[in-house]
Amino acid sequence: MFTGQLQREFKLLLRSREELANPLIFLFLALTLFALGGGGSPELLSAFAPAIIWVLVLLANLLALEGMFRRDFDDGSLEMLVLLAEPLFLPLLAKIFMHWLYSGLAMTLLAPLAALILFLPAEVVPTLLLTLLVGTPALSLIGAIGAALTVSLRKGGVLLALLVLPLYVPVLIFGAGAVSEQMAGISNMAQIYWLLVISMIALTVAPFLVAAALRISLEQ
Amino acid sequence: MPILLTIKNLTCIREGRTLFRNLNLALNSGDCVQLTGPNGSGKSTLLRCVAGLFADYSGNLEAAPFLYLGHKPGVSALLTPLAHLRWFASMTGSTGDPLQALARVGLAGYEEIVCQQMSAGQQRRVALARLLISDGQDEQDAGEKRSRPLWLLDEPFTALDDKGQELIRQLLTEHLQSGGGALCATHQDLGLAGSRALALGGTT
Amino acid sequence: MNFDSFSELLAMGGHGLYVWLSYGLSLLVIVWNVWRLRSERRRFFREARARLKRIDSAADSR
Amino acid sequence: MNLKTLWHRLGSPRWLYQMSGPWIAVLGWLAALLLVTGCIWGLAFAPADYQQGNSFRIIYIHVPTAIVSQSVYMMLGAAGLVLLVWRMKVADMVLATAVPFGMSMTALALFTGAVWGKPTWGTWWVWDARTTSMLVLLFLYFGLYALRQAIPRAETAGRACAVLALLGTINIPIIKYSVDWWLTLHQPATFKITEAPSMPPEMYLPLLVNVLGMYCLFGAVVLAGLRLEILRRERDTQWVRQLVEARA
Repeated sequence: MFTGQLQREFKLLLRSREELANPLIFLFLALTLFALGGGGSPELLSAFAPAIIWVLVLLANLLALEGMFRRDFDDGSLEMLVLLAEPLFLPLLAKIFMHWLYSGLAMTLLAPLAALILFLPAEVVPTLLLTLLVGTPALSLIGAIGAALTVSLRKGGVLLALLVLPLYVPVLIFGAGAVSEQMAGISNMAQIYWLLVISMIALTVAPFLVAAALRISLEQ
Repeated sequence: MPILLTIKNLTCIREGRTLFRNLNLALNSGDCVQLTGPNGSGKSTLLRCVAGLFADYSGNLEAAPFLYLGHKPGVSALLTPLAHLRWFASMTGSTGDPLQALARVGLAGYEEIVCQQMSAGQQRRVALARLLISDGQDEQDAGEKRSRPLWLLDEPFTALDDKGQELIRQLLTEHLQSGGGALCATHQDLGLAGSRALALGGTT
Repeated sequence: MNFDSFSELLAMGGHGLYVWLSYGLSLLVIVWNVWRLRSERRRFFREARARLKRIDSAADSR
Repeated sequence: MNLKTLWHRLGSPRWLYQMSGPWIAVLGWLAALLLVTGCIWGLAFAPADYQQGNSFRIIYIHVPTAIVSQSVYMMLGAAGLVLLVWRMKVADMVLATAVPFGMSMTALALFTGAVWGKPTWGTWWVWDARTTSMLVLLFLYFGLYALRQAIPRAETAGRACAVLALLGTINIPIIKYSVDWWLTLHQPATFKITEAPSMPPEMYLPLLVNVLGMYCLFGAVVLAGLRLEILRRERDTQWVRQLVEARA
């Protein structure tokens, strides 16, 4: 059931390739704007680089979230999925995993480039990648709950941001904090473990809350 | 004869309007119940209650495993009919042959065309193919093999031409003969031998 | 009383503006919460009466 | 009355409506009495702080609102759980009516904190652990409020908010911890404001009175909102009709 859904999502993704790149383009566009707005000063930019990269990853993730269930809801596939799949959390996990692949993982892979633009010291880049790799699953999982709650609403976009961003606060703090500490030369394993813990809690709780939220959203 | 659906004292009040009160219904295998009634009388809501998509009711509901076909065809615009049916099969574990089913609903040759490029009627036909593969194709002993004997159809004739409507009647007839049952909301004449009508919204 | 005069109470040792601003706004928020519920209750009864009237007159005319 | 019958009666809107009437009056007047006593006591009779002078008197309104706003969110999480698991309508009504109250109290706590900070530490805003988690809490309240406003059907909105409240309640300890950790990263612990033991009784007793008063106010507001929601949802029943006609 997991693989069946994964295949479907993959096919859908292939058919909408042009949308796929949008969050990534947004990420780099916003990075460029930051560099331009900051006057291009290497010291300033590198001091803020962990925060800028993490905040933009949050926002790009959010951008990709809106489409997570929207299309399926509009054409009725979501209704079918909820009725047919038993247990429901398996295909939902497949959907969330797919979202993570093209937002979280893709951004992790592109993060060295972002680090380059913002003059982040090279020795910190592995830490940045590690925090992104461990932290972004939590973003996709928590975000999926928000996406499921707002899927039936026509103008769900801003509302989704309002619901989800406060819940992203711990991930941002630990993620950006770990990189900053590394820059200051302090041990940062605790933060990375915390990111791992948050992702694990999200992994156990989110699929059920997403399933509940979808059932609620379909009730109309 | 196995009972496929029992509704006991079902009451549903939506937005302060009583859609139905103390509704009772028993649907055996081989039965088809047609839901009629004016717009807004609760036909769709009743079907959604039975399907479990709407839980804000009181009363008792017991339904056999079912297949629900709602207002929206449930077909992703970006998938091909074949991919859609394969996904459906992976969710339900049904073993019917997708190619054969698509041929039956008149979509032979359209298997690999993205649904986006099809007409609304053709997309409805893809949805009908779902009914076929969930049943399995082996006609001789289909009666025992039906994994989802209850069909819940909400306005199945929407967007279909004469041939398509005839197809639904055929599918329903075969389904009922092999021991299935159906609850069907439509304004059109079903023209089936074993069909009863249940009128909603008669009381004001 | 901790203050010698009423004007000293108002002055709060030079911090009067801050203290009285906080207390004033708090009073406002509490009153708003109570007022909101009261007015909505009144509005419910007003609208429910009008609705009952409409329903009754619709029943009479039939 | 034993617990089980109480549980069943909580499911009966009419019983709840009739029971809550006197309770609102009792809690409301108690709240008024306690809050007026506490405020006058705190403003005029409690001794001034030897370091902060008189600006510390804001504590008597700041701390109770902060405490109540956090308890309200915890209660929203509990109500959400009850609604999702047992589908009790009362929980939905509590969820609907407590959000504006909690939101206004959180905003008030943030505002009084800022006004307190200016004369005491010379700045309106500090990114310290308490203020930051209160700010996030305010955003969580905004989310709950906006979600309810956005969903047209009341029952759907209630259950969607229940999921969100539950999620927020799971998240609050993590937010608190992360913010605490973050504070130690950026600046050493500057001040601990509300350490009770260092306070003499004549300073903390008014605080206690005000905290109690706030809880009473909270109870009264929630019950009053509950009554209103009951009326709205039962407007077609015989007893509400009689009530409406009796008031005409």
